[in-house]
Amino acid sequence: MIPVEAVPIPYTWVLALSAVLFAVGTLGVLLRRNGIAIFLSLEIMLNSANLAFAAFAFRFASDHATAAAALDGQVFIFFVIAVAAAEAAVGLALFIVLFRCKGSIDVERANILRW
Amino acid sequence: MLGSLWLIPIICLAGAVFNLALGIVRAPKSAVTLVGVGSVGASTIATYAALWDYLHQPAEVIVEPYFTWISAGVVNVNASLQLDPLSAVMTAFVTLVGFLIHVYSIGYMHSETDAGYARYFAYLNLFMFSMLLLVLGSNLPVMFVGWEGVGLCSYLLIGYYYDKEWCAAAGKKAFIVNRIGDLGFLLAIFATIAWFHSTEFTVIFPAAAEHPDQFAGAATIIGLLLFVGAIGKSAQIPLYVWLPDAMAGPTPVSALIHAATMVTAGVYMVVRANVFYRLSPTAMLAVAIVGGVTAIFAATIGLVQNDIKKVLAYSTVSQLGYMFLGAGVGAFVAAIFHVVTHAFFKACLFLGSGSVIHACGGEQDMRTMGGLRKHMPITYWTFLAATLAISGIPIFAGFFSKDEILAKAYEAGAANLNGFGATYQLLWYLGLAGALLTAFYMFRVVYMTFHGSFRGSEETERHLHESPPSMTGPLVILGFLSIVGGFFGFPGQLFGMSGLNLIERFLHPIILPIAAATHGAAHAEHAVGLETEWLLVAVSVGVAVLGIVIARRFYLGPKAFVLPRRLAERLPMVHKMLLGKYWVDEMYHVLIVAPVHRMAMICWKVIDELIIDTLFVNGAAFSVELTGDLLRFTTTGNVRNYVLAVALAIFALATFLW
Amino acid sequence: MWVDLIVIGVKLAFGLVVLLTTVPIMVWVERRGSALIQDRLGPNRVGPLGLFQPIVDVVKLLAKEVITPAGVRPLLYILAPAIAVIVALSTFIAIPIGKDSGLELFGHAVNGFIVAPDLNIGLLYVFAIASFGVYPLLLAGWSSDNKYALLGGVRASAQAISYEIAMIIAIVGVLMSSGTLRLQQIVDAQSGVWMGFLPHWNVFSQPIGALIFMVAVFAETNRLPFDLPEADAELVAGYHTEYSSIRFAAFYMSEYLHMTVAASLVTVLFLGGWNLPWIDIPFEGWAGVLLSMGVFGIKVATLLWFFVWVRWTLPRFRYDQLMALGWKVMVPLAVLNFLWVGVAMALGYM
Amino acid sequence: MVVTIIFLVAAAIAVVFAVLTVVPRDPTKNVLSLVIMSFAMAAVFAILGMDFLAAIQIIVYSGAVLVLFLFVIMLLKIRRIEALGSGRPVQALLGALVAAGIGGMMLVVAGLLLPLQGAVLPGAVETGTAFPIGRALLSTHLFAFEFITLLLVAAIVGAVYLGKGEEE
Repeated sequence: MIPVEAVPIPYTWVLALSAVLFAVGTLGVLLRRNGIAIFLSLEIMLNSANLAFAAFAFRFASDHATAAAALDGQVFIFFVIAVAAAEAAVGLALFIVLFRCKGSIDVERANILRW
Repeated sequence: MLGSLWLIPIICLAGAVFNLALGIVRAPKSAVTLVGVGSVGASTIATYAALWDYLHQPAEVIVEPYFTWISAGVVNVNASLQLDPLSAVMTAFVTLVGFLIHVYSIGYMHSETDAGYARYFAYLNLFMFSMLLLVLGSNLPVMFVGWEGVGLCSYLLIGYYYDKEWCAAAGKKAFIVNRIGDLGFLLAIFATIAWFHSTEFTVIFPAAAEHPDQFAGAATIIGLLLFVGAIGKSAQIPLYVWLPDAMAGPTPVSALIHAATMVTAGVYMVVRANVFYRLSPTAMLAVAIVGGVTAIFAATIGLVQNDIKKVLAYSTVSQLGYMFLGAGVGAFVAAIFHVVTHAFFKACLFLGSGSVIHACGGEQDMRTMGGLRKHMPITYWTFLAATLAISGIPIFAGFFSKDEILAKAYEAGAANLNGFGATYQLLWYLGLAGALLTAFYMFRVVYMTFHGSFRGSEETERHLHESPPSMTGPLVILGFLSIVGGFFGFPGQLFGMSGLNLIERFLHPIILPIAAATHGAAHAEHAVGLETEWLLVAVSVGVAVLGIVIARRFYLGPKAFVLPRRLAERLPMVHKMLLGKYWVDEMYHVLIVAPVHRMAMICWKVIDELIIDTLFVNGAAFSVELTGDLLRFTTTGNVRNYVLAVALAIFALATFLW
Repeated sequence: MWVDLIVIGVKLAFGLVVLLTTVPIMVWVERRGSALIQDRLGPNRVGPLGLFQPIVDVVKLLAKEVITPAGVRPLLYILAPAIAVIVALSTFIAIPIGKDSGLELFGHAVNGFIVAPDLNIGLLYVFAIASFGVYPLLLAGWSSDNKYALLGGVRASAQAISYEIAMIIAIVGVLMSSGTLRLQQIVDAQSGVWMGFLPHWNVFSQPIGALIFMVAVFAETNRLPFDLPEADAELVAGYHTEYSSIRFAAFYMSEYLHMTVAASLVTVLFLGGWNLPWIDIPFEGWAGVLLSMGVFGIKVATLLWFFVWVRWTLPRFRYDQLMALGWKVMVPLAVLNFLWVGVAMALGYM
Repeated sequence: MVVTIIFLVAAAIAVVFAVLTVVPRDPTKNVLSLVIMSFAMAAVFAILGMDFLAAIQIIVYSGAVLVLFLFVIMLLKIRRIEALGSGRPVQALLGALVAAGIGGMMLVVAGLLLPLQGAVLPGAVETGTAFPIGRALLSTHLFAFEFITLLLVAAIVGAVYLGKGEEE
């Protein structure tokens, strides 16, 4: 592994990466109609959020005083990943049910809950 | 018993609760009787035990606080009871008369259903509890609880035959009219708190007595407000109208509540607050005028009533007027003395009338009675004794008390009390006229009911009988008390032995001395000479005898009923006016009830139904519905639209917070 | 810097060679072994005892025409076998095949032929890469445009995910008792004697965990009795039905590579790595390193033979039986093992 | 220098494959692109010294979640999906604008933070390995950790119930 002391990367780069990924994910969520594609875009958004956590955790790890905060950031990423896993399980099950009912997982087809 | 005064009212409350439970389980009458009468009996015994202790100890006022009831800011109200001469006298006769009337009720109510019987005794016990709380309470709020409690029981018992509409209406009338007075009482409590930061009798009265200048204005306001309460409860002009209607209740109730005890609560309150009245000539004069006018006013109505209980009701109003007249002229002890004697003879009269009604199978119209003397001798003799007492014939109880009030009124006029001498003089004349009328209408009742020949149906005549011992027993006791009760207040001063006036001596401590004489409203003692006093006695006795003689002329002998009829034909307007009770009820209806009713209709139809219901409630609901109708088109059912909306919102929020 | 890169390159080459060498050997062992078990001769014409048979096979496979059936998804179809081999090889680089006793070559630490010797998340790395093993199967099945292939791929993914759970819970016991994710330290923790008479190998202290891990390894490598993704009686050849020539060879190879990696992992985690039973040897110097590698190799070879033995002995499970076993038996047993280790540690027995 | 290059390469891979996750009309390719993006993420984590998260990222995302995606795609036989931005043009236009807006805003924030602190040269605080994270999970964040287990159980039960369907 690369030693911790020698990482000459500004944490804002990581933030910027996170921003780009978030935009891409948002785009997918808003523009896709297929349920699984929307879900994938959602995963991109979650990853980008994780990256933002990681950026600040990285920034805080540089100092003993804020090391606890850095740890908290990583723990949060861990939790986000766990939640994403749970979400994927339930979400995909839902899409299977939706497919059984509608014969498609186009979310625009599941629109009977309206006025 | 001192130290556990709370037992006296609580026993009655327990009896009430027990009786209600017995009524629910439809227990037999014997059990209800045991609980209902037993509890009051126990309470009576407890009272006299406490009084015995009280008389054998030096303290004049005993206050027993039990717990803090209200604690708010400067106000700290304890639930506490107080035993002093005044409450001792009140408690003594309330429990005694109450017990006798409970006993009487056993016989009178025996034809009721089991549940109704239990209900009756539960209410009656509850009334005893409230009444004892009223007279024993050591501060205005506790007294107010009792005050409201007796009002409630009065309402419940007037409407005892609630399946008859006019009974229920009478109950409501009593309750509502009493509310007007209660408002005065409540305001008086607030005023007391405002001025004295306390409601304890042992605090406020000495404070006022010690600083008369400081509290003169307060005394006027509080005194007048308290008197408003007293007017309502004690059926004085203009709030007397409920009492005649209250006769719709069972007769023992009329005797206990509407003659002997509850209606005298107003007098008790005024006497209790005598310090305020003596500090305030205005309030005192108001009490005297209302009392005196009511005395003659009610007596005139009583002249022509044919319903035996109605006559007694107006008589009660009239006698209460005398009591207030007494209080108004500074004869507070005499007022209480009259309360006690009146309790004896009026209870006896009511119970006697109840016995008569019982015998006549519920008939109350005196025109269909007559000659009952031979059928029910015990009732007759006790009734006669009480009638003599109320008429003011010497040695009978009423003579001593009423005569003392009239004498004091005359004294007040002669001594120019508070500078209102002429007014007091006029009031004395009114009182005297009232005495004449009292003797007349009471003997009218006696002659119409017990003398002559029976004027009812034969069917009824065959059923005429003397009442059972449970009814005649109390009658005898009360009749006896009507004869001898007056000697407690034997006017010893007439014979130069003022020590003989036991009640005067006993109650003297409650008339607190006023510190500075600047507001010297003290009663005009010895303002007139001994000769004048004897003369006054002679005049009042003469007036009473005159009344009896006229009644005899009018209603006895072969020419009975001829004279009164001719008189009525001669003065049709007057007769009609008296028969119509001066049309006060009708006037109230036009002036108060109808406008209030119309205002209520406006509130209902316009304010409630139109503005609140239609405009506000339904309008709000309609606007919500309309908004919903419009907004629901945003519910497209398409998840993508929602997601887009969320994203837009996030973007907008982020922009806003930038 | 450059020397470092050279050393790394040499080690990679060494690992590659070792690993790739095992494949033909295993092919031969499998064929001869099955023949032995089924009481027949097996390959015996090419070379002594048919030893050159695998070489001939390889030549044949490489020389055949590369057929891309119509209707496949070209990119995925070609990627799938490549990923299979890459995954198998990547896993191996973190596995310590011998003791790192501080050897130096030209003034540089060589860490006993291990490519990534001291990964602080070593075990997690291994599982992270191994969890990729299911992709080639899935992709092959999907891109082949063949229902048998698709069924094989779907079976493979469900099976892999199901058994991974039991496997990882079983590993937790090992992690607890050794207190580290570094594979070398896990091996070191298994030296010495346990309870006075047993080698301090995890297979003795956590027999349930070892059993579950073994069973799960069979499932993960799609070997009998869990070879449902291939299941030649039902699915022709499962996910690689449409593959031929070198692409088929890649799948074939990856299966044996997986077996080798799995056997190495079992050795590291449960069989004490290069530790000898009852004998404590310091494994110092070049001789020590070679000795440790030898011990490790013997254990791996034994395990590989066990794989072969099981394959030709047990029948195939039905699919519902497979799932029932995985979820209803393996997972609870793994939790039991986990509990056992916790209790034993709390009581000081481990 | 080498690290910076690796980071930039990883970032570039992440962005490119994120786009490839969103754009193509073959769901399998979408998923596989996300797998590669996930690898790039793991690489970034590793560069930032978060070894444990890198491993978890691969195990959970690539090893489990995305396999599930593939599995479902194969189960439902989705071969081709609609083109990006098909449907109502307003939705597509607004969506693109909002996505660009949010992303742009975040980028601006990152840019604004840049002058505050240049290149970070962290001290020797090791926070990325299993040991400190495990310690934090089982002490400071114990409640959340236990709660996550509850969430996962609920998710399992829910998924099983939903997947089971109506047939009884």
